[in-house]
Amino acid sequence: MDLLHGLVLVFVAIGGTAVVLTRDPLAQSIVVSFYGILLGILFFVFQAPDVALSQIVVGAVALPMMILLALAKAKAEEE
Amino acid sequence: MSFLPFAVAAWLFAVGLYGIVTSRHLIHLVVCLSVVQSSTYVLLLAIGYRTGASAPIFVEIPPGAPAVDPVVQALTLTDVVVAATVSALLLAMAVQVHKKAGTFDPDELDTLQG
Amino acid sequence: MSLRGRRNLFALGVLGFSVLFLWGLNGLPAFGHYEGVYGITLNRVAVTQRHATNLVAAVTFDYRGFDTLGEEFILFAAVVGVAILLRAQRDEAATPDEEDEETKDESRDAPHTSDAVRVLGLALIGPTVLFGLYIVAHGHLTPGGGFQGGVVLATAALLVYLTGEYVALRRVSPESVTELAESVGAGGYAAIGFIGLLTGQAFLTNVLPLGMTGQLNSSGTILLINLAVGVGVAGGFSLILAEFLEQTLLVREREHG
Amino acid sequence: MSVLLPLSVVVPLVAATLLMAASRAWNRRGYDVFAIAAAGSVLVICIVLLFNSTREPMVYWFGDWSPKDGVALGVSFVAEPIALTLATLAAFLVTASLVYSWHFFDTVGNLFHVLMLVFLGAMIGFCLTGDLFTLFVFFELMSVTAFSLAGYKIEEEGSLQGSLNFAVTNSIGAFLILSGIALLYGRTGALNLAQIGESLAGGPADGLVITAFVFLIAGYFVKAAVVPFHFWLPDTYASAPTPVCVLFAGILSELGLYAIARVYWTMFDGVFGAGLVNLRAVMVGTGAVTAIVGAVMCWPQRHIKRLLAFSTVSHVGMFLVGVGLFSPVALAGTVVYLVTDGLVKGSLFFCAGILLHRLSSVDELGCDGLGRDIPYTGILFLLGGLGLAGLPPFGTFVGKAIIEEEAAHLGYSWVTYLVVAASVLTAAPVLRAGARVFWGYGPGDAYGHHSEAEGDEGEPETSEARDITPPLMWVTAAALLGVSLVAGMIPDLSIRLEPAADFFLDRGAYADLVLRGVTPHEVPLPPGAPLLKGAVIGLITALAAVFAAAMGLWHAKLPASMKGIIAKGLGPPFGRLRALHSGHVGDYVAWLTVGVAVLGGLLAATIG
Repeated sequence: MDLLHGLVLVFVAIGGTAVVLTRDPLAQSIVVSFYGILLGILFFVFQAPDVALSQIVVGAVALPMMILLALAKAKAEEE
Repeated sequence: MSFLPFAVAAWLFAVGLYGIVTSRHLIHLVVCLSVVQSSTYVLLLAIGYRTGASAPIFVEIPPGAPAVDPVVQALTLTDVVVAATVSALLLAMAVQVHKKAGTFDPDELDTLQG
Repeated sequence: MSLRGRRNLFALGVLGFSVLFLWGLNGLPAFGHYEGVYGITLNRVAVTQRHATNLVAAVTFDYRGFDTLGEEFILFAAVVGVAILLRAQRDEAATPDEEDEETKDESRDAPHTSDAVRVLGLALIGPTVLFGLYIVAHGHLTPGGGFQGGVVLATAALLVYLTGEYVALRRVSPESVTELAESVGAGGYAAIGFIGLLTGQAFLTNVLPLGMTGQLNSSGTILLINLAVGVGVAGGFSLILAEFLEQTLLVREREHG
Repeated sequence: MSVLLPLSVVVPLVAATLLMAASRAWNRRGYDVFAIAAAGSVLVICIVLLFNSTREPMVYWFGDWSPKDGVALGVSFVAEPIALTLATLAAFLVTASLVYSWHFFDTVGNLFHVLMLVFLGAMIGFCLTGDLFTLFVFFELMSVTAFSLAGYKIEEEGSLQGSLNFAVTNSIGAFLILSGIALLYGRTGALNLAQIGESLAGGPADGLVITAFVFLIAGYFVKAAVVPFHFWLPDTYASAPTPVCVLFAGILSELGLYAIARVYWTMFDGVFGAGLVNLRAVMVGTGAVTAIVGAVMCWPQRHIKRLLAFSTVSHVGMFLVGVGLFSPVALAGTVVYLVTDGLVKGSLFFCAGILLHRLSSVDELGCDGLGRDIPYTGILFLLGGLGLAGLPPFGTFVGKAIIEEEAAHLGYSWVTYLVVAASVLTAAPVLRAGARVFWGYGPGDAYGHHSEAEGDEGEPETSEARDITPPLMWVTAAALLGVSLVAGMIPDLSIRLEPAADFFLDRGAYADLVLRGVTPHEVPLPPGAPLLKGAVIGLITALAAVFAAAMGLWHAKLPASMKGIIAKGLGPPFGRLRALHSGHVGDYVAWLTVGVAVLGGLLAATIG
């Protein structure tokens, strides 16, 4: 357990909390993207590059994109 | 200090649940669910970690050199991708609920009482 | 229940839950000192047994290949679910006689994009596809594989949309193609499993020549499965994106047309 | 023979991908025939495997990775009779549902059939696997397919909301299970059930083991819909398409309980052995609460599918009592009860589907007397109600009798009263609804108020002419009921299952088979016991249910003083219980968290 691990872990904990506390979904999609990158970094320092790669393409790109698309769709319907 | 990774996993699980319980927006709720799920990844990978060992990829290190546990990584790897499609399914449900009920707020959905 | 009542109930519950969880976590080996017999055994024998340098791929697609077959079908089922859930608008917009007409697609407005974005996007499509294929094909050697590469390939499809070539995308890869990719990926995985059965061994046995460790053409069925998964994941994610996009586009179409 | 083991899972999965790939190439009948043929062949495979496994249990290692020195490198299937009985039931119900759907709703091309086949493969994989993580993967596969099937009727707000509640709660259940798996992997470094069991047996029953156990069973409780994890179930069942309801009520909940028995007897028996008496008390108590809550909630429902949903909750409680007694005799009895009850409930759901087809509604009051034209469906429905009560010779009475007897034997003689009460309270509303809908018995304003109809569904599930019932619809309903009836007449049915149950509960024999390839020695059949007492109890239960149904129909004629007592005594607690079923997913998750905490507290206090 070195400083790097501790630091990244604390950031991940804060990131997860921030995702939950961001109540507006549009803003949340950006926060969740950052959270995905943080998790990717954590997995990288956990010596899991495979998982880190998965997490970054999915958590930082695909998931936020799907949130945005869902919101866009709902908004377009309201108008 | 060496308990920190496990504590972070527990924290993510609990805080995600808190988000779900108090959520006023179905899309927010689905994202909180993915935070709960990330707790399981952190837990699994933290368990399999070995200090000073390298990743279980034997390109630059010889076979038999100390490496972290490959099994937990295999379990997590597939789950990350699959979970995203499940999130998509949940988002699609939320979008359709919104279309029918005109709201994303679970407090305003009341067709299923008693 | 009121928000307050729910909060109070949850506060009680989560307190107990957290104490229980921490109590359980306390019984784990200290962080960094894990000595699980499964992982240690595999780290010792897997490279010689499977000629794959990326052990995670060997576990995912060989030792525990049956799990991954299940995971691939979770993806498959979720994608079918999305298609079912988002089908309504298509039915609403399309009258029966125009369903299969390609010409109809021309009227679907793609979002307006500036030329700069367009050029950049178009320029990125090629490299993205290449990068995705590389990740898929080298899964047994270096970090990556069908799951990660498949998602990258699907983002290439999204780039096509972002550059405003969605109409073109619909002509190049209509829904049936992504559906086909999805089924070929999942079904192909199972079919590779049958190779073992045909040679009289167990389902999913890695019976193909293992090749030279470290080379692209090595580790037998792991490479093939990676390709199948790559196709399946790329098809699945493209289908999801297409379904969501279809919705926004149809709404736009109704507004303008 | 062993090649059939992987095929039982791979055949439906591959068939699903072929159907998906063939989209637009075939027409509806093509999908129907292909899907029925695939499910039917899986049924045959399961039956062959079942009979084979009663002679000798079998292990199959995927990828030929048989264990070295007691370390499992790959994933195994274990074919033993209990798992295969459930797999056969799953295959039978899926086949029946597909046949029933022949005339049924306009499916979206092939997607309905695709999902049904994936669902079948998922359930069989779940039953057969001998690996903890594979159990999780197939649990997820079942769940995701079920979410999609539950939300199939997207034109209804209730259906969508129900499937969202279903998906959120069950996903949390899955994350609990995965966390439990992580804890066990951290302790034992294994994922094979037998290997984990051997590793745990040598260690202490400390916090890690208890937490892992609580997380696993809480996850399976969500799937099985045990109180207080059950809230999603009525929401989902009330609005899912009828053929899907048959599978949910007939097998899905039951598989959650199967998993509890499986993980306990392969992994935790050695380490918890000393605390078994306390564990039994917790399980039987939880089961009893579930049986009562489900039964009490069942009575006031007028939406027939929701009514059947709450009866499922109640019956799950009774199954949990059977599983939670932790004895081979009770397990054999529970399997008999669970299979026969699943068939009866499936038949009832099929009848409700016929009502939907003919009347576009399953509202008990709204359909008052409207079912007069379909008396045969009515008879099936009433027979189903009596089958739920356990009227001999329905197989349900056999299972209940054995659970009651074994419970009394282990010091829980009150279980008999519980089972009778829950059976009466769940069968009576079915009989009441049947008598009212199909024969118009009872005054129309039984509840003294006319609220808007609750059972109307936005759109009917069928598009064909509504003046006739397609024969395949009632034939499948009758077939399910018939099989349940015949099962009850097989002499010593549960006695025959006892050797299988003995093996199921023998951790050592299981580990020997899986890790060392040692076949268990044969256990002689125990002497058969007459079930006369159980038959009498079943008869009394059925009569009491008929009487209670009559009370429900004509309660306006009760003396005023009695009505006052009922209104004052039962009204408020009833109302409070109903209010808890709020349809709000946040509430459900809060209850789920409380449930985990309470279970953890109870087990920590009694075992730790």
